[in-house]
Amino acid sequence: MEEIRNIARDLLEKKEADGILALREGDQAVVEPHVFRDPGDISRLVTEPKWLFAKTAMKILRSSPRDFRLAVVVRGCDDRALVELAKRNQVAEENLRFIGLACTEDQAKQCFCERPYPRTIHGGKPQPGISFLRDERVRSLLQGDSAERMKRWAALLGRCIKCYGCRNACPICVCVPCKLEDEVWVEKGTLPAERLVFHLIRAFHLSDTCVACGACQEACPVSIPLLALQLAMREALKDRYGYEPGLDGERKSPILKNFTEEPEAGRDVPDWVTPGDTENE
Amino acid sequence: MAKTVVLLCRCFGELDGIIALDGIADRLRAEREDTSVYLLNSLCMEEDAHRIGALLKQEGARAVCAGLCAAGSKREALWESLRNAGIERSGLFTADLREGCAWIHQGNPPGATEKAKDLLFMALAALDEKKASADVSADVHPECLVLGAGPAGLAAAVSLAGQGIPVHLVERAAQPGGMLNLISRTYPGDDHAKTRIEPLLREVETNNMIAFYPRSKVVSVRGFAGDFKIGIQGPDGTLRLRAGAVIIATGAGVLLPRGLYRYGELKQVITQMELERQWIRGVPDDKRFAFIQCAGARSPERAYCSTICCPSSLKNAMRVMEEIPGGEATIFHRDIMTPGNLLEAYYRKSMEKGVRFIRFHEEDPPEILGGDRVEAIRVRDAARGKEQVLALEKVVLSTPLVPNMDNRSLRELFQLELDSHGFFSETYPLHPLETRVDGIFIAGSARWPVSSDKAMEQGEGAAMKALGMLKRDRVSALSLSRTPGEKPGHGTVEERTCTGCGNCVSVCPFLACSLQERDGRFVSRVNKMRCKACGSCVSVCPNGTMQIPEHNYRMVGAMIRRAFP
Amino acid sequence: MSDRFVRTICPYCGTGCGLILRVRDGIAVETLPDRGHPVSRGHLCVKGWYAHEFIHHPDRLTAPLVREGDRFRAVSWKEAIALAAERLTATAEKYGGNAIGGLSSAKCTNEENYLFQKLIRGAFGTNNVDHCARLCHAPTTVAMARSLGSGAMTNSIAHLSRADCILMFGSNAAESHPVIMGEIYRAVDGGATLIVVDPRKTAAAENARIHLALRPGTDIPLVCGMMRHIIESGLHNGSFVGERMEGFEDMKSFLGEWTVERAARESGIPEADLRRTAEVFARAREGAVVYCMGITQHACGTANVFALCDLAMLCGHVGKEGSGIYPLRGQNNVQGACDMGALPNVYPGYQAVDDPDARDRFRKAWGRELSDRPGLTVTEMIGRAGKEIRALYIMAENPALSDPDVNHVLQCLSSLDFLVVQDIFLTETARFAHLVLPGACFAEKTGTYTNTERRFQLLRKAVDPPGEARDDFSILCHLGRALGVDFPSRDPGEAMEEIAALAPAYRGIRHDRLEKAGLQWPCPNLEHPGTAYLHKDRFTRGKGLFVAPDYTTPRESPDGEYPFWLSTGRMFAHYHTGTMTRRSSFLNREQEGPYVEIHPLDARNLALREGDLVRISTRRGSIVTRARVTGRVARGSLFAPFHFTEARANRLTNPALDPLSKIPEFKACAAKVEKIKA
Amino acid sequence: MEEEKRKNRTELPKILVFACRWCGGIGAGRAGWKRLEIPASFRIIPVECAALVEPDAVFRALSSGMDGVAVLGCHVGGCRYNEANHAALKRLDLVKVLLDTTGIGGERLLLAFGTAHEDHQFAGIIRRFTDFLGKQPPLEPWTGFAKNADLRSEG
Repeated sequence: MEEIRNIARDLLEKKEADGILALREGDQAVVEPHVFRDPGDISRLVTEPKWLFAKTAMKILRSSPRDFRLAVVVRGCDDRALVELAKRNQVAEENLRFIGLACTEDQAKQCFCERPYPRTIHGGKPQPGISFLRDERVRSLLQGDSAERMKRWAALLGRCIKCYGCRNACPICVCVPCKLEDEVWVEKGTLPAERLVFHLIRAFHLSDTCVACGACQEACPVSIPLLALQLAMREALKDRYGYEPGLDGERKSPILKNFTEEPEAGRDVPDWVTPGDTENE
Repeated sequence: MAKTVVLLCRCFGELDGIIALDGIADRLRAEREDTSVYLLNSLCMEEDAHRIGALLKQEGARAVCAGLCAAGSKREALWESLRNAGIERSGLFTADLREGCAWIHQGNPPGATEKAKDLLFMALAALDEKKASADVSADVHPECLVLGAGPAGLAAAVSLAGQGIPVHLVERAAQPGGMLNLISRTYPGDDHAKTRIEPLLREVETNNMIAFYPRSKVVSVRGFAGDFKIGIQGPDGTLRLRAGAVIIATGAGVLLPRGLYRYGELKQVITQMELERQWIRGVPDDKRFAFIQCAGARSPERAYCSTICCPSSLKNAMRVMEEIPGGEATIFHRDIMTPGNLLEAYYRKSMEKGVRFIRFHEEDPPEILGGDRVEAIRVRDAARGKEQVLALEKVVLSTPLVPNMDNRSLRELFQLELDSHGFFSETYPLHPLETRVDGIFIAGSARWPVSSDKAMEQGEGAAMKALGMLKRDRVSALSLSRTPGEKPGHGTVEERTCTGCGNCVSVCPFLACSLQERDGRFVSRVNKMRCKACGSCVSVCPNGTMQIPEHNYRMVGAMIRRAFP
Repeated sequence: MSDRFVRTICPYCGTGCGLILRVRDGIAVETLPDRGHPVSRGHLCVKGWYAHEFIHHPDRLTAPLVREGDRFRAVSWKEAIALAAERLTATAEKYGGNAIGGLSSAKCTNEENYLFQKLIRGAFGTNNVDHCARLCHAPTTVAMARSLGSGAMTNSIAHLSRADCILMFGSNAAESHPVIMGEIYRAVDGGATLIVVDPRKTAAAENARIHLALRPGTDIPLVCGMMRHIIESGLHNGSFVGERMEGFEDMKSFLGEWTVERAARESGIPEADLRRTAEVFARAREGAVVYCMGITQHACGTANVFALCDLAMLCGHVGKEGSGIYPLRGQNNVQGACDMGALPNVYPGYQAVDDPDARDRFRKAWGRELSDRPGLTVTEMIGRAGKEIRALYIMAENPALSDPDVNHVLQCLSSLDFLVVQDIFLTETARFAHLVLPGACFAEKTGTYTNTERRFQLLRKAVDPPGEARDDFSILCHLGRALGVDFPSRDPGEAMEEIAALAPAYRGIRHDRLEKAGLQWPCPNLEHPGTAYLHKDRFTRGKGLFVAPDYTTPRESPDGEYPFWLSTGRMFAHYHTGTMTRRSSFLNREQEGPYVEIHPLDARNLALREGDLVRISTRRGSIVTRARVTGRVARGSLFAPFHFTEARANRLTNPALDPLSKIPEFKACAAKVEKIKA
Repeated sequence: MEEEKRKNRTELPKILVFACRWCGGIGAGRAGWKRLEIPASFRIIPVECAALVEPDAVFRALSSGMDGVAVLGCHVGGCRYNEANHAALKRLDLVKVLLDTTGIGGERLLLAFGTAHEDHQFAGIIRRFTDFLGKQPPLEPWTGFAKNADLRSEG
């Protein structure tokens, strides 16, 4: 934590950042987000509990003057989220300063995070990643008899109270308006939200951008394991195209390119390209 | 809502007994107050056009939903009747009731009727939401820019000039002619290269339709098919040109086979091109020649056959036999490529003339023997499998044509595609000599290694394609279709809601989308002239900001909801 | 120009979720969930997520308004306060203090409610002070006070997740208390059995292990049947009943008439299901009873609550962490408003007005003469407006939409000599006012809310009120002074101390103690950590009391002319009278207009399709709304949300009152449906 | 239970077909010319290219009561739009992955590639897809009981 504070203080004193977005400890150990502007306050900067800032950082920058530079204390997922946001022109990298914080072992375990550290680490020791398949609940939701899974997912999603929290909390979801608000796609005013459209449209829109931060399911009041919807698609992208969102700011998502334009992705035409059926009768 | 008229075609009774059209008509009338329904014997006969046109007028129809055959929507008669009633193209939506319904469900009339009803309700639902794309158009600038004055470029320039089209012929070198300036004879006719191009060169000098720009290259490109604005840089500064079409005939380069077969080490090891230059100077004084094929070609790093090397070797080998007293020529090859009747004959002729052919395996190529000069060659004959050594004085390497080094910069300028080897690629499968950008065509070895006369053929072909564009007086975005008929529309952005994520930009196969900055945020913009309405952008747009009005998401949603009521 | 983050409390339902407002240049631009909050732990429902949207709405009242004919004139505060004081005192002098009535507000803070009731009681010597709790949980306070000794939720929301059987009566928590529903699902994930008793197939019912779709208003038969079966099969908690309960024998004899067969017949629930449910609940180690308006808003609401208490106590499911009785309070501070004595019969801390010692204590403290006669309830005050009641002071309530049979309510309001309405928008009620005072919304003031689990929580000021609007605390102070009541405390913090001094249960509550997680009363001293659950070793009243619930059928049942059951309620995107939610653009887009739910088969018979215009009529009035065809409602039933002023469901509802708690019967009346040709 | 539902199911599974007008669309027409008998339980929405099929539309269709969705595009490499269908395939295959995740089954989304003349292919695809979907459990739990189920159960 000290190293983080020092860097933050430096940035403000050397005028390399106009504000630091991080947690502040108030009276009675209350923790709340805060934009530090005075090096004197930095002593109250804290890094726990885990709190995702990517989206807030983006929103702050959007409503700030162009030359405003915001430093953010980022964990691995925040870092990746900001990379994706920059890729989609939602933030400008030059307005951002990253203060990297590696998650603790327990946090990594708790999230089943495969990359619990940012690109550059200023605080904390990088912990080895943990496969989400180590999570009993998630595994049972991704593997095994499909008819069984179909029932379980239907039941889980049937809890949805349509709070839009998954979308609002997601660092990547930025569209205004959003398709989930359009009655052409999702019926309005009824609970639970139409399972198939509401949740699968949401999940699919993030298929190639989800950085697996888990903000969606943390924000879900009825504890639907929303991140699990994402994982299989993330794996598919990894296997087929060696692509993982949030790692490379330069490389565009492979599903936005055809095979000729992204040969390394297209070389092995996946086996689903079935010639179809040429029976003759 | 606009008054909608439903036209149901009985197709002279084709549907009777399968689809109960009258029942459907009643159902339609009952459910939609705003529509009137007509059953007609046919919609596609010339005489129908006026009758239906009048009927639509009298109904005051703004939109038409037609239930007819698969081909129906393409029938001129139907369009004419719409025109007569002053109805927009986008005012029609058809449902295929014959092939797509009656004929494939003959065994199941109730099912077919049910389906026909649904299809019509889907069509009506879609029609309610259908919109029209705003078209844009521009005057065609009836001039053509030809890039490269090699055989392909010259042929293109001359034939366009012959059609009365002013041509700007831009050449990197000092004078026109390209590769033909460097070789002495052409195959299979064995004519002097000069004689092949002199008429073209004369034409370029004399024909005032052709402006020639030597030592020049393209530095900027703007605009679109029908009116490109191109900046070229020449000895006397840069100048701006306007052209309705562009033909890229920049040819190819030759590989210098450094390190292959001791090339560069022994000066008796030369390339085919050096030999050509030698012939131009005069008859060489060596006697025993070896020609080695595929030097640096058909290899992992250059996995293609550049098709002209075998014939050239045959040509030069025969000249050795004929013009050099006591001359001997042996061709070391992996296999001889001489497609087509003429080249096959050429091959046989060379054998009659006594040219020797020795086939070797890719994995053990011939070896040049000798200390400071070529003395002999050791080779394992692939046919007999035994090794032999031949004495000789000269080794000629057949090297492949390789992409021009400035292909990459041209690709950037014109936003074209290169194939995996670096040659310009045309839009597969149905559009030879066309690139993914309308109004830009490719010909000659820039596209693929070809012989000079093939290059000229392609030049003429490209010229004809360019002519198709240049002969129009105006070009409209909707008319720039790669497919029969007009484009169904083009991508249209709702600027207010665009998040500027750039998905459309990355996905568009025709580079029609681009991001523009609007008060601090990015907004996508579609170049309607480039857009081909494939819809890639629509399906990757995260919030439906990008739409093709003629096929917008509201239509899809409405149709889905009506598909199985 | 920078961003501030202000932790505060959600202004909607009684769950009391924590939210963080992002304030930029004095504008609340975004709402974020508060991950550190003890109740919501970083969760919010859609209303919470968009709680910032109405704050800066152009419709906000920005200056005091005085009626002139049928128009309003903006006036200065000085003028407004003077006018209010003058007219109220005049009325009091002319007709006596009991001609004045005050409707306090479950939307306002504890401190404001305290001042309000003090003002009414102190200035006019009347107990005519009440608030909308009357319309939601009056039966709860009455019944639970009687059988357990305390009218509040016995346990904490977080405890729900430890129950292994949750019995939900007449609560559509998924839409009305979503975050609490989340807690229940956590219990389900932990293996608990969820049983939902509701005539509608609510979202919760859909996810329940057992759903009993009983006939409307037949909760008592059902519960009695269950208790009968539990006792017969000896599943009741003998030791608990023996040691901690009284009145068991009377209860047994009362249940004599309630055979399971009869219960099943009356409620329309198959016997087997009824028995099974009873067994599951009785066998549970930790059983929780959750209920809401479906129980209370009946003419036999109090009896309904008695029945539930009996059931819980019979199985010994009280006074343990995972068990308990959970009335889900409606408004964000309805618990607090009751605690603060905004009720006609009690002073702050539920000290009865007819108890001489209590009265004496308050008389001394306030230095005013106080009436010993319990005052009138909301419904009575409105009903007698223009008769005994000549002037009304309504703070942030909207009876013109929320009360039953609004047609009648409107007549009453318009027949008042003087009506003061203090609110943030010009509500349907405010339109009838002679004087309108612009108040402050949740984001514009400090103070405390008490959520449904008795937790005092600190509200923090994030932005300034618009224009001339002031926070209700200072408005009350000014008015109080003008009326000669002495308000010593200068700010809510001091008011809290005043309250603590007067009510033992809140003695340990101070603003500075609430910073992190708030405090759950009872909290008798400054060291006390607060009470997570009540009745641990002994009931507040000593022993728990079995009260026989006598069953009365709904006052009005379907007949030939009005063949449908109609019940009213809420939907997830809107809150109460929609004053705030319908001014949040996002929420309003989610549900733009009124609708009525009707079963597909009924719809088919009436040739109705989704979205068709229909007229719903009862003996009291009719509304025009759109049909929503859905299997959520049972055949022969209708459901209409009451948020929509253009189709006020309460034009239809039956004002029949529950004798004990005076709550009207919102949940059951007879109605008919007609299709309107478009 | 599911077994029961499956047996009781009398009507054929509902299929929505997005057909590229350069292959699938024409294929359907030619199937008509050859009078190939095909189950009448599919509806075609013609599209300019497979690339125009929004993944969201697939979900919308399944949620609106279709049992399966077929997308008919041109042969890989035979696209009229500069291989736009490649990208579309990559996209739609991810949709399959998502459908598999939730147990709905990626097979409910059929991707097939043919050319205009392959009328028998068209017929075969629809027939086989219909058979396949007939064997699948109904999507009721997903399409929400409120709309459909009750009518079926009660009347």
